[in-house]
Amino acid sequence: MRNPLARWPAARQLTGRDRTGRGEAARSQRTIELQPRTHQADRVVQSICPFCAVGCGQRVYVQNEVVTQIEGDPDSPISRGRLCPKGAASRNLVQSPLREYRVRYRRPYGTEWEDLSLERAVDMIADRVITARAEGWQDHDADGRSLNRTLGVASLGGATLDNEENYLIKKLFTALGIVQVENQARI
Amino acid sequence: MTAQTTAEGGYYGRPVLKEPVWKPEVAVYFWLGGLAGISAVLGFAARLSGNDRLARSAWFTAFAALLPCPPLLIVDLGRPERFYNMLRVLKPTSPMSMGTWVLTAFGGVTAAAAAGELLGGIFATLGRVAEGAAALLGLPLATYTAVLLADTSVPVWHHARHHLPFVFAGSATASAGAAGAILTPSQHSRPARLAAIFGALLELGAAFAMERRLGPDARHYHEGAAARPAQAARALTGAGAALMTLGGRRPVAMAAGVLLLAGSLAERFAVLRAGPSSARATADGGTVRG
Amino acid sequence: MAVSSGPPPYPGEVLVQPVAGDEVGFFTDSSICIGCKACEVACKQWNNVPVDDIRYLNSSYDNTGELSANSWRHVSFFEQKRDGGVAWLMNSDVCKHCKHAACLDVCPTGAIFRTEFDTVVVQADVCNGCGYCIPACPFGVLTRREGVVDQPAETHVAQKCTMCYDRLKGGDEPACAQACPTKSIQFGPLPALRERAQRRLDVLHQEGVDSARLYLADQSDNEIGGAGAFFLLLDEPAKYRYPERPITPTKRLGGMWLAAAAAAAVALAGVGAAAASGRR
Amino acid sequence: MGSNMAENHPVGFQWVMEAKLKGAPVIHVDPRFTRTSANASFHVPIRAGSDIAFLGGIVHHILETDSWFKDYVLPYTNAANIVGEKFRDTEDLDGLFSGWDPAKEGYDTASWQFAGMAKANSAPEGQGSAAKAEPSGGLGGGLADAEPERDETLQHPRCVFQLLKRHFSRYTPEMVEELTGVPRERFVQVAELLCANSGRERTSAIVYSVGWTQHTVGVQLIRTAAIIQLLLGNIGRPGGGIMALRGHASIQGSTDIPTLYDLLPGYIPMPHAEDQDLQTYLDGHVKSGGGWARLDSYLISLLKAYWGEAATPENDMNYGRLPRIDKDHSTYRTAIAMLEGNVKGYFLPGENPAVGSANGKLQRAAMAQLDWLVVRDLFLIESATFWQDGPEVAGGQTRPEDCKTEVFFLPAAAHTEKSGSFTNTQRLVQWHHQAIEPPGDCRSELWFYYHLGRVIREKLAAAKDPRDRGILELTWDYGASGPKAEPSAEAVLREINGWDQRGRPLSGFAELKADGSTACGCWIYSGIYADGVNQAARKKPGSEQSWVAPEWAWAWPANRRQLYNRASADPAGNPWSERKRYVWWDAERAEWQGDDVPDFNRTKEPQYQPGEGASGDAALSGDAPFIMQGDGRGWLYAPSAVLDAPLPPHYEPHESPVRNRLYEQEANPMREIYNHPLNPYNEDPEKYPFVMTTYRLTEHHTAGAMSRNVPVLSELQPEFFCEISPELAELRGLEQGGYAAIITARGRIHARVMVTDRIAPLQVAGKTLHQVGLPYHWGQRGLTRGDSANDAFPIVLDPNVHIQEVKAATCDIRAAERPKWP
Repeated sequence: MRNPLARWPAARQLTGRDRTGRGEAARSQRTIELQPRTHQADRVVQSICPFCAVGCGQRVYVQNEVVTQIEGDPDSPISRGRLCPKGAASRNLVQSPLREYRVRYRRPYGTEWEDLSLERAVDMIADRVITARAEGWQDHDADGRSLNRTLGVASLGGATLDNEENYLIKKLFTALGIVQVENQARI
Repeated sequence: MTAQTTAEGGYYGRPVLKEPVWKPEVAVYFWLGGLAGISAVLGFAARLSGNDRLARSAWFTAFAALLPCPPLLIVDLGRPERFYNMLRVLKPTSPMSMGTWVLTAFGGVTAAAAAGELLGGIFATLGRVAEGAAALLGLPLATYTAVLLADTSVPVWHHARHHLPFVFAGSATASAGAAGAILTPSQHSRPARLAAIFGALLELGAAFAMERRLGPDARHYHEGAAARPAQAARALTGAGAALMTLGGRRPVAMAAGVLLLAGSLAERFAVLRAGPSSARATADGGTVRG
Repeated sequence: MAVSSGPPPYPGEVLVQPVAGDEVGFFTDSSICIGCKACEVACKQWNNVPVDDIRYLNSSYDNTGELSANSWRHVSFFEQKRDGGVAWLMNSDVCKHCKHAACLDVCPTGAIFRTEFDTVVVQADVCNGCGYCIPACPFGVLTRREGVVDQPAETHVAQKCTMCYDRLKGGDEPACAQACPTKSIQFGPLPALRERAQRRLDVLHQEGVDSARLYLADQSDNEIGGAGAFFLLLDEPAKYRYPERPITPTKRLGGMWLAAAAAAAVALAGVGAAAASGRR
Repeated sequence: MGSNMAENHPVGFQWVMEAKLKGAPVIHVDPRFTRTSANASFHVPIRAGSDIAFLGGIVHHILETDSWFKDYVLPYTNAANIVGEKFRDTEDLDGLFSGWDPAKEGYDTASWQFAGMAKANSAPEGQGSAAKAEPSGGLGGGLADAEPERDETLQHPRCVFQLLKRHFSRYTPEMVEELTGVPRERFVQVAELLCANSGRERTSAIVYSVGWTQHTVGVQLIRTAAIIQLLLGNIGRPGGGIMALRGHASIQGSTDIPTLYDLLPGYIPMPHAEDQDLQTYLDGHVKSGGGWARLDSYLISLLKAYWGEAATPENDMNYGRLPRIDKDHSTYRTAIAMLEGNVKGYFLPGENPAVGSANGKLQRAAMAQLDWLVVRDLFLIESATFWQDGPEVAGGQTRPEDCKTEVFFLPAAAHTEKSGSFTNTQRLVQWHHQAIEPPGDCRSELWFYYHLGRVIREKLAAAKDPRDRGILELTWDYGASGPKAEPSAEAVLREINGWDQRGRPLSGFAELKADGSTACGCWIYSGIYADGVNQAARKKPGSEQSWVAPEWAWAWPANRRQLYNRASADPAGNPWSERKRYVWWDAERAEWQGDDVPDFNRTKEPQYQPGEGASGDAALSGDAPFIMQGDGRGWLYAPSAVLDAPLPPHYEPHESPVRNRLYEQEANPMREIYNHPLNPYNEDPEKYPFVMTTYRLTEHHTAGAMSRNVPVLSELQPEFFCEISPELAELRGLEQGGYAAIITARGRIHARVMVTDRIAPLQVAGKTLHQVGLPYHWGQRGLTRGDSANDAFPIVLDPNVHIQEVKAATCDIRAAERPKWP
């Protein structure tokens, strides 16, 4: 397109096949160069939809370390590339404007959230687990049978956690004697 | 009680068509474009007939009416800064595209004509040629706007597609004649007055025929947003035309001219406003017909 | 050339892939639509169509309402009492990509153009928001995108379904068709889709679903010259916000210009006669 | 039934739609006409909470019309077993079975056992000092060593078949109509279709979801379905089965590798206070026959996975480090314990009980009694902000400055920001790969719990208390690496899979040993890392494989895609029909063959009979497909493993406007009631005359965190509404699009009114019964806000699994002003 006139669609109309200016002559440069953004992705990662338990395959497209598209994975024999509205909304989920990216802390009787570093939060939680565990500790029952447990701490987990995550939760809490470990699966 | 508004009103009473989004500026443009276009015709006709005084007022009117047109059109765009894209293509299928080109060309030749008038000499001759070209372009400028509206799916416009150009042509002629009558001393203004009366009769007659053609859809001129301008158009144009027949004296002609100009503007408002009402009334899906 | 994923859901039907130069489109079979709205979301996600207004519409499960610049797919829902029971009809509406497209004809900037896939696309970078296409469309598909601030480049311009033009160029099927869980939305070469739709209709009629009909599958009942998106409906078109007999206003443009010319001639004659009479 | 598959599992529903297009009748039984009903062959409106009556009617129909699959039922089920003479049915005791102990509010199941047998050794009763018996983990039914008496002619009056007949004898079409509101013709049509589409040539599937589990009779409901499917020969066969459509990405995984109080990984029961040492535990739980006979190797391998070198035969494999349970520690019981001030700290990783659990008000009040609360989520959910903007704060009953709870909100990583596996509803373990690094403070649960454990271990490192030995001896090294020190999920998966003494990944649970030479974090998942390969991450395209697609991901156990698929062949090992062939005995190669991995000992011939004293798999004959059952048979009659009935009776929901027409006993006698001022029940049916039920919408996800915070979903269903019939609207003066208050003893919630013919009034017991539908996705936060439907429901639970009854309760409904929330 060295000839500037050739960039003018009206001129292309007169010189090309598209006389009425309703087809190729009317295209803008952007239109001519348009490609699906998925083709510019740095990588495509196979994933699984985080919503219901059908387990539809997803493809996650990443460009410049940003997820640019999540769509159905045609390879999946479960879903054959299809997604429901929730699955199709996965990118909107992980990039929701309402998502929180920082630790929030609310002190007892506080009226507002406060900032807290992640490291400090984990440290404080560890202290509290140790204390609450001790407070609720039950070595034996009334009959002298070993209970080896605490009722001071409880957990209720969602069912969008990975198996590996559940495994660690159960392992850690069991080793700490925490028995009130529950899950959405009960609900 | 239940949600089945679908049974009687199509889909929850939702119109099939979307309402046109054009703002009042567009009605003013339609009016000014018509005024400018037919004024050019009047100016050229007056020139040919040797009525230079009338020709001068008519050309003044054409030029003055033309000036606000581009800004009015640009203001109505969603993206005014892209107005120049109107000249990207030359689309015979798009009345708006054709109209834009006509308006552009009309602007050019009208400016040339004005320059000729001012500069004189050799330029005066060129100005005469430009006047001829402007008069030729003035005709489509005054009528393409009717095609623009007719070339939509809005029933009240599309079904009136053979009448609207006459309404617009009549209205434009009435307004151009009226302007001429106002700006020209009585002894020179008779053609303008006659043109005004002719235009008014054409407008009123065409509008009457249009409503008959529209049948039930004509209700959009009698109720809703278009009703008042439509009434005003009929009344102003009728009164203006009647008064213009007595226009031998200039104050009378001026009063009649003002009435006719107002009537012409009201007509454009009436037609423009009838569109959204008509689009809204397409909920049952059956009223959109060829 | 874009490919369509997944087999058609009907027994005995095979997947037909488009080849270069084919006109492609959508066949939307409302008789197998489950009303999940995956099409709406997949479309929004792919095309970055904004969420403009979160409000309850009081119309069954439909809170989208209609197609617009911010809704390129729209699933309609309506409930009916039928044979003592109840029916709930759902259908995913979309731009029809008319073969004779009024919006495209009237567009003064060339923003709307016909692609190599025979689809109709608005170029958001060209459109100046003149609004002409809005009343031109016989299906009320187009509006201008207003009131959305996060994508300023694409506001105040007309927007509608592009049939995922970029995806088609890259060889991918449109996002809605890919997502559709039941393949109510089927993408492919139009002639094959039309034949498939006819067979599907025959099956439904054999099953006694007399209300089933095809809409826009051929040119007999409309002037749009055939559609790039056609439908199998289970009730009359009006129930789905469709015109019974859609028109293409530009088909009659010649007549309109003639009328304008005649009107201009009358005006010319009138003015000329007036001028001549004034010579006295 | 009990499922709204098109709406809640739309992509799974593609297979139902294709089956329908191929001619399969699809029947939807549901209180509401939903998007599933709209796409079914037909819809059967039913009174919420009357499903057992409906299913019992089908059992009655099958037996009455002799439509049961004799060649299947006789060998594969316990139909011929003879029950002990002390057994009394609900027909004898007006809704109770023999063994009822009013004081314990539970059954002594001794009289439920088969003749000629001791008590089933897995029977859970008598476990410790709990007021009520606890179910025994996930163990299938076990039987004592002796063979029960059988009558292969099925004529013995006390044989299971005859008991079944008698038990359901009054579940006639007329009674079904009385109880469920389903016209008898419609009901018979369903029953006939089901029978016509079952047998050698055809199979039928039953699909359920929480529409069945969320009842005080949830387990019995599913039991009834199991009886139907066993009688019709629809279990273990392609196109058959009972499919639980689960609602969350890895909710199946959450029970397999459980975060549940009563289970260890792989459905191993949590040790009870009675089980003081390993031997006592094993003596109490190991079955002589079937897959559970090897529980010792599963448990000991788990202990080795937990404690590695520290678990030795000398210290009982560290069994003593496991905490013991002695009563219900389920989530609702824990909420009550919180109210009583007995719980100090609470973790909520990805869960929102303030909205998602029954009686939200009680949940919020309970959390307000905690010392501290840790919420991990993508969004600031209602359970994190109840102190700030909960309904009680908005309503002025409490103030933020009065709430003592210290709250930590830690942002979580999304599924795209971490690797790991989800187990879907069909036991398919599918790996999802990390796409990008989690932003900001967002971290995976793996990261959080790993580092929490690491820090706790560091802090306790110097501790001398014996109780800290368990945490300190724990193996806790998962290759945390990278800028964020993220543990490796694959390392965890390797541990779940297990290894032998040389560290070689196990190829399957068959390799597990009870001598401490193998370690395995979850025996049913063993093989998922066979050959050192992450089998869950296999992504061979479905189009390049057989229809079973065995090379896509990995299914437990042993990559078997359909459980008990030995039943797809007849006792002699031949397919029941060519049309329905799936797994069969290949006599030439002397092994089981098929489209799927046989869920059976591959080389056990169909004619095999166990010898005297055989145990484990060897104790099961070659025609016993149900290999996890102690006797290898499908249980029409369940003498153990369920607490509240060996045969399912229809009980009314805890709150019901209708009296039980079948028995004097109104509701499940063992249902769990929590009398607490914050948990009042509707007592007067006159005052609360309507039935209400909760459900989900396609456009939202469960308690809403993952959809109300997502713009493209919020706009699709932007307001909490209730669905009512035009008749009820007329009765109460409610207007389409107006607002209503749903009134219960728990208080009022407000909803937009959707008047629709899709929720028709029913004729039940001669009266018109109105139902109110309530989607439960809304809460006080997000892009679309509204009252939470769960605030209207009380806590009352199924005794077997402690799941709440939110699918049927009573209410009143009145016109109301526009509420403050939306």
